Amino acid sequence: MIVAKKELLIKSIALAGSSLQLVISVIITVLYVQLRQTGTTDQFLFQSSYVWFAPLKIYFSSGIDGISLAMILMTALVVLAGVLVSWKINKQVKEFFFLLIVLSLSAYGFFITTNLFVMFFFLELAVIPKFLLIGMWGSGRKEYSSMKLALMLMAGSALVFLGMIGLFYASGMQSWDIQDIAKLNIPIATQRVLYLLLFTGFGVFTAMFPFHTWAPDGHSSAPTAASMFLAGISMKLGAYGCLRVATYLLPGAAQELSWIFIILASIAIIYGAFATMMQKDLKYMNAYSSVSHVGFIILGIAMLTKVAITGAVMQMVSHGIMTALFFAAIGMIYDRAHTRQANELGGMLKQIPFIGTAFIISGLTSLGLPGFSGFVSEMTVFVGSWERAGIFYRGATILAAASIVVTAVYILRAIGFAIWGNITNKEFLKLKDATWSERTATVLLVVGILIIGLAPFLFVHLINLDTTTIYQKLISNVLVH
Amino acid sequence: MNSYELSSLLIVALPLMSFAFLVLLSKQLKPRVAGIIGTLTLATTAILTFYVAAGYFFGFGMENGAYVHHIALQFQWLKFSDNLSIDLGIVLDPISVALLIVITVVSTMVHLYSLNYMHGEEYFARYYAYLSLFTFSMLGLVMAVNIFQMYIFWELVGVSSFLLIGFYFTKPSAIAAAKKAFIVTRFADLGFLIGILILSHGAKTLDFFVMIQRLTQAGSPYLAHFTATSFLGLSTLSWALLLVFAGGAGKSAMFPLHIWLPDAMEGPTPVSALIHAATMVVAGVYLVARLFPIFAISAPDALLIIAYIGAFTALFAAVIACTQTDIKRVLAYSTISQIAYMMFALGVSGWGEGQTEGFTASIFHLFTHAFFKALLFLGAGAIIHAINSNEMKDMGGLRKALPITHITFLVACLSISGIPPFSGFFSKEAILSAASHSNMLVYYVGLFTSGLTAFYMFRLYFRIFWYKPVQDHHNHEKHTWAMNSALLVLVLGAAFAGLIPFGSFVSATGSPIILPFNPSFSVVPVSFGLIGIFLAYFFFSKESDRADKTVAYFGGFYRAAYHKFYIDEIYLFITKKVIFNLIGRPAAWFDRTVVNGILINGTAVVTEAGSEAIKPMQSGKVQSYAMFFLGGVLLLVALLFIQFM
Amino acid sequence: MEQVPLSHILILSSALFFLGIYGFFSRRNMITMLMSIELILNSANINFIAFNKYLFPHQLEGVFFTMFIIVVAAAEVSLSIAIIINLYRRFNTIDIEDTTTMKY
Amino acid sequence: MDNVLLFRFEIIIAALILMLLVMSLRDFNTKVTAFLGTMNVLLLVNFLIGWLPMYTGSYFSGFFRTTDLIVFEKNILNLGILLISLTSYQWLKKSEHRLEFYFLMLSSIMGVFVMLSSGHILMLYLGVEMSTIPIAAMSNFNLDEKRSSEAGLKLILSSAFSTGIMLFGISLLYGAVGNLSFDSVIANLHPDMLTLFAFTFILAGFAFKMSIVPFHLWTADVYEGSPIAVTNFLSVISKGSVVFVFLTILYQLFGGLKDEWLYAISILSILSMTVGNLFALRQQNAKRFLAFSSIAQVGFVLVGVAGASVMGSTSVVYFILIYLLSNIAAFGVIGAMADSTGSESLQSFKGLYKSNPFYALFMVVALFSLAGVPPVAGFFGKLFLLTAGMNSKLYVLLGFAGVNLVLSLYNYLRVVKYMFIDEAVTTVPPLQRNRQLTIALVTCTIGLLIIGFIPAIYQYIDQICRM
Repeated sequence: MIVAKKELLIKSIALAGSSLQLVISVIITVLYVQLRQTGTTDQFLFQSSYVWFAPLKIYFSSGIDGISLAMILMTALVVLAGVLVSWKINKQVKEFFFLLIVLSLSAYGFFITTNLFVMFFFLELAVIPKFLLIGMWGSGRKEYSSMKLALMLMAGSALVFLGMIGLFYASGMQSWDIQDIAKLNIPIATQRVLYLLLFTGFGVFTAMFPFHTWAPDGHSSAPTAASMFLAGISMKLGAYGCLRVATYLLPGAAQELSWIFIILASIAIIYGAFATMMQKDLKYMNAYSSVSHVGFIILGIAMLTKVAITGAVMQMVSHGIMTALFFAAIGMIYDRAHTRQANELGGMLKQIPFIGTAFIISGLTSLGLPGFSGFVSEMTVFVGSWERAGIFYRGATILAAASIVVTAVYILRAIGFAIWGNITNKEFLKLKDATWSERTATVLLVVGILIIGLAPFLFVHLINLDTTTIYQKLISNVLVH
Repeated sequence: MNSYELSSLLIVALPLMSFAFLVLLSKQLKPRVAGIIGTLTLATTAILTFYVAAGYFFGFGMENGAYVHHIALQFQWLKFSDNLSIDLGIVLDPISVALLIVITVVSTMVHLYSLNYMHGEEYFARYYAYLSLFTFSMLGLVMAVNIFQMYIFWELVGVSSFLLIGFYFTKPSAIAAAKKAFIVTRFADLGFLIGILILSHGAKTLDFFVMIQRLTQAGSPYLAHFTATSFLGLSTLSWALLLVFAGGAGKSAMFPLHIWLPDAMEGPTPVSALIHAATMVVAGVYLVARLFPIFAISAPDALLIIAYIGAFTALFAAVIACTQTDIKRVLAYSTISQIAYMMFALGVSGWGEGQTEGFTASIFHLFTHAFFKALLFLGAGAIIHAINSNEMKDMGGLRKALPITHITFLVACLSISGIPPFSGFFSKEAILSAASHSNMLVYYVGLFTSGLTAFYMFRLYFRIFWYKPVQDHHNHEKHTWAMNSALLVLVLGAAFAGLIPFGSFVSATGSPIILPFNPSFSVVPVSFGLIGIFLAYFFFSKESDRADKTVAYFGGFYRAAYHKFYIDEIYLFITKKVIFNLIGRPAAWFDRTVVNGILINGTAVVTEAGSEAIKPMQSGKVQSYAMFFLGGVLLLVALLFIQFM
Repeated sequence: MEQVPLSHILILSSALFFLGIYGFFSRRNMITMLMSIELILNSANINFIAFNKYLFPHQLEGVFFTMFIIVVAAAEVSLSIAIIINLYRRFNTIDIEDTTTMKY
Repeated sequence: MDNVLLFRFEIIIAALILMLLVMSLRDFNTKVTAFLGTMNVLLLVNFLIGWLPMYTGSYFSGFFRTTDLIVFEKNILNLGILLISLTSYQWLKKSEHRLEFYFLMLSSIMGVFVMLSSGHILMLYLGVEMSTIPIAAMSNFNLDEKRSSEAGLKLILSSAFSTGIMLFGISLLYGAVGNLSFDSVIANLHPDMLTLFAFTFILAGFAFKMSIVPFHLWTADVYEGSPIAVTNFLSVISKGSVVFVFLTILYQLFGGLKDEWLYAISILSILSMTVGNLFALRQQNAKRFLAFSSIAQVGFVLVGVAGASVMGSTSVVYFILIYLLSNIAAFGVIGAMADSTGSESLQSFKGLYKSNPFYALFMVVALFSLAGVPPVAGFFGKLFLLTAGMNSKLYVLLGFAGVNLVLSLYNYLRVVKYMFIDEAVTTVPPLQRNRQLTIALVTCTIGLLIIGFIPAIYQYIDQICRM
């Protein structure tokens, strides 16, 4: 009795906190837009800086631009939804929500800071909570998955850190700050090394082929909320890093070497899609489809055109929300039916229409149905990539575009097997539809998807200035040998 | 914003509203109420459409002797770059208005009809929601000002069709059909998308009219750059247009992408009438018509290819239609064949003076076909409703049981077989004469096909309403006012739509043309039609073994046609065997075994092995420790001296 | 009378050094191992003295260092002996091969 | 008079030792709690006095010198012994030789202090020996336990051997420079054959004390054999102090040979990290596990040392401070475990979080600090070492460091997994707590959690290193 009370208290605190985060981030957005309308053109707004390790030039300096703002909004949304979805958690509640909050904090910190060291601090702060979340509340081969996830991410972050030290030394040990380093003109030889280090390192976080294998196992063993965070937020940390650090700070190398990642991304997109087609387990399916979808992000970033980068950012947010919704729906089904095998399910739409509909919506989003966020972001990536002339880039774009068919195939298979059809298992006739918390979470995420999908111009307006900045740096880069 | 623009906005907006309304309140509303709301909304849009159409054709549409496109509304939805952006908007021009009439009228009728037909269905409200969604997307598609807007609504149409085909979502066959329809069209849309990308990059715009203007003007730099490069003898522009056409071919079920349409008949019959007969399937025709100037002026070779594909599909589908026994499938194949008619009509048309009649004829046929084909489907629906089967063998002699259906069906059959004075006659004449002027081969194919058409349609007719009456059926006419009125309204269209002087309204250039009509030309096609009808009468008017004899005579060919020339099997082979087993499975395997197994787990194994390998070092013997110590010293000496030297 | 050259003495000391090392490696008796360590230390001592006498005669640093070494060595040895005796008492062995319970 | 105050630390320790002698005569130590209480209080006082401002300078014609850095290092070590004596409270209560334990520990720390502030190689040598010999006695503390005596024997024999080698090196150095006071060594040092040999032998001697691969082999056995308190002392105090001295020797004494030793050091660092982690992979005995982990840690320290800059020494000192806290906490928990269950196997940690969340949390903080996971202080320590290491552009070294970050994370996460994820094989009883241990653990944990967020500490170290 007492325990139940206590748990409820904890949950309500978590809920209040995450709702507050959402409110605050919305407020910030409003302020930001107002400032921009008054014509402020600094790259980062709301800048602040506190001394941390002065001798090492490490300052806790923060600043927000459109891209990070978009990320923050997405994070806040997903976090709130995650808390709501995990309302039914009844084992080690305190620890669970504590770890969730740590994760969300690390994400916020990562997005708002402009100091590379602090960025790395938050990047790595996010690793261990994932390990524990999967290990302690997970299912299946949780030991293996959690350990693999932790180690691969650690390897990625090691690469990232080496790259960051490189940048620090390239600045003559004067600054870790993105804005200062952006002013530098780093010799191209250095750039090459650092670019590869950083992009690959962040790529591991983004589950870039061939460093993606932590994603399927991790997602499949993770509890619902953890999967939502993992695919929704953590992968975006990597993507954001690829854009903000690797590409933006090392334009010369980006122009020379981005082809490598274009290849990897195209492989990831098409091969991830085909691999998804063969999955029976819904979570595995969505994990692989995430691999395929974040491929679009990498592709957009690596194509180095303004439109493509815009598309990449859109895709980050869109995929963040969409995959969160997908995992939420899968999780709700799993909580009830206790199986995630598509062929063992069936008739869900008949028995639990709300959840079934949520599943269908997320599915349609992920296959890029107009009106949902997936469509606009993918189309932007395609149009942007097509601006890159040359048979190689065109080929990559066509390959990527081809994946929309495969996506349709596996999404519809999943819907056909799991959601439509007759109720095969008599047990399922007892299933109850979504609870209030789950409904709220779903509605929140759907609203997010719809806002981007129906009014993309708002989004583009938000990030336009910053993508321009990045693009300017990319084209106006002078090679130093 | 004048009243016309406002009402044209309402035309799109109303169905969307009713969709939203019905979805959100699907639980609360009583089914009947929901249905009536949907129907009334559509009726309103239909009325508005007529208002707008009248306004356009007899008022603001005409500028110095030619109809020009009128942008009722346009706003930037998603800006890619300075010259590329997705605009949403509403354009009024002859073809769009014509399509508006078709869509709203047929859709209204279907809504009305469904009130009875779908009575007592679970998810009744949801059905109406989907119908409204479809209507909304179709209208948006037709009114698109921007090729990307068209693509957006193109996808929406696809998904709503998917939802409607899969309306009986507990029925495996329905699920399969829905998936098939969506995936096949999606595959085609990929072509469309790439086509758009190429076009947009070449024309530096996504706006239809700017694009047309830039790619048709002689000596425009865009056009020059486009036609400069060529691949396999076709210019880049032709390739782009062909890719776009591929999208159209997917929706309009041109060979070889036609396979989804027959299966789509799994959906409720009114849906088939609306989507898979009258409206969505003609989207491809509309798309080509929309880009017609570019086709005709800058890429006639692409147009020619379209003509041949159309002609072949027309014949091919007609042959299959002769052999099917499921009445809805017969109608489906006839639909394919008829749409192919429209396609090749566009294909044979050109741009110069007097060559554009094919264009008009195509849209004309689209117009008339919508009515009689919808009528046929709704009639078939009535029959199925009455006897709960759509197999021919369960039918026969129903003319007494279903008088109204009988009459309306007969009219429709005559119309589709091109028997004067019914509507089909006029449009088909126009098409054939256009073909005869430009391409004899296509003309002959079309001619023969029209004969076949008459044959299989009347085979259907006789087999259902005459032949050997089936007893033990409670064959009273179950349908009530709603279904009947729908049939009766449509029969008017099927009968008299042909009398409209279509050419004076719709033409490629906008300036009115006169569709040639000379009885001397009509003799041949009509006689072909009559022959077809006679043969059908000969075989199927009463029970006999004549049909079977002939079938036996045709033998292998008949079987092939009966099995739709095994196209489905080929597709099945490609997907199941090739895609799944040769690509999907290996990909999944590769990921688990190679990437994960070797790259990732391999590292772990190697580390373990290393740890085992250096185990002996820690032997526990002080002396061996000391030896390692000395070894270390030597190592240091070596290192230092290497540096020192 | 002329002196022995420094090199001779250094050769002697290094010989002693390596002898000590060899002894430490090859002997199984702990006491003998201690003795060989003594050899090593003494080689160092000889070095100190020699260098002091030959190279830097004006200071006595080497000599003093040697004294300290001897003292410390004594302490070291006494402790080792203590440990060895304890080993012998409790587990009656002074064979180095028997002290390998902890390994890997 | 001022100059006498220079010996403040040594004087206090000496006083304590004398006091213990007196006590042993009037066998005061039979009143267990009173005795231990007084000892802890005295150590605390000793630690606090260390922070009083004091003069720096040298004495005995430069044989003995002290600087702010040295003072700071001594303070760290004082904190170390205080915490160790707190953590080993339970064990000392049981053993009857607690007075001897303190006696030996203090004499060893005496040697350490001498070593730290030595200004002449003779002093250095004496300090090293004075600090080692008592430890050998300590590790043989459980006289009737074979493993303990074996540990003592192994330590004394191999350390004697290494001392011999080092002395030989020193003698050669004497031959090369003629005067062994640091200043003159620095002055007359020039890279020739003789000097290089001398340096090699000396380096080997210190590598042995810091248990750098391949001079590390004694470590695991001695750690495993000795009582936990002693292992704790070995791994923290003696190792830490030698690292401190090593900085002086490398940067100042042999700074002239930098080009020569840079690569040697980086090779040693790579070896230590890799071998240490690889061995730790298989260990089941907690002490042995920590032994290898400490070897790997030293490897990381060497990365910073290879930086050969002020940032290098700063980050090393900073890291040692953090390492000291982490290791003491870890050993504290292991000790508590051993005291109640008598098992030192990692297996017995399974499901610890369910049975003893209290200890599990301390342990996990310590382990994360060792693994270098934020927000625990170890994260900053390790990353600053890497940052410093970048200074001399040894990219291969950094690459290996990166690999080893992952390896070590695996090692520590394995234990975390035992405690948090796995189910207990035999349910661990709630471990008995005692105030002293709790105080120590809380101190360490709080320290680990906040050090990273108090910039002042790093800034202070940086400043005293620049002097």
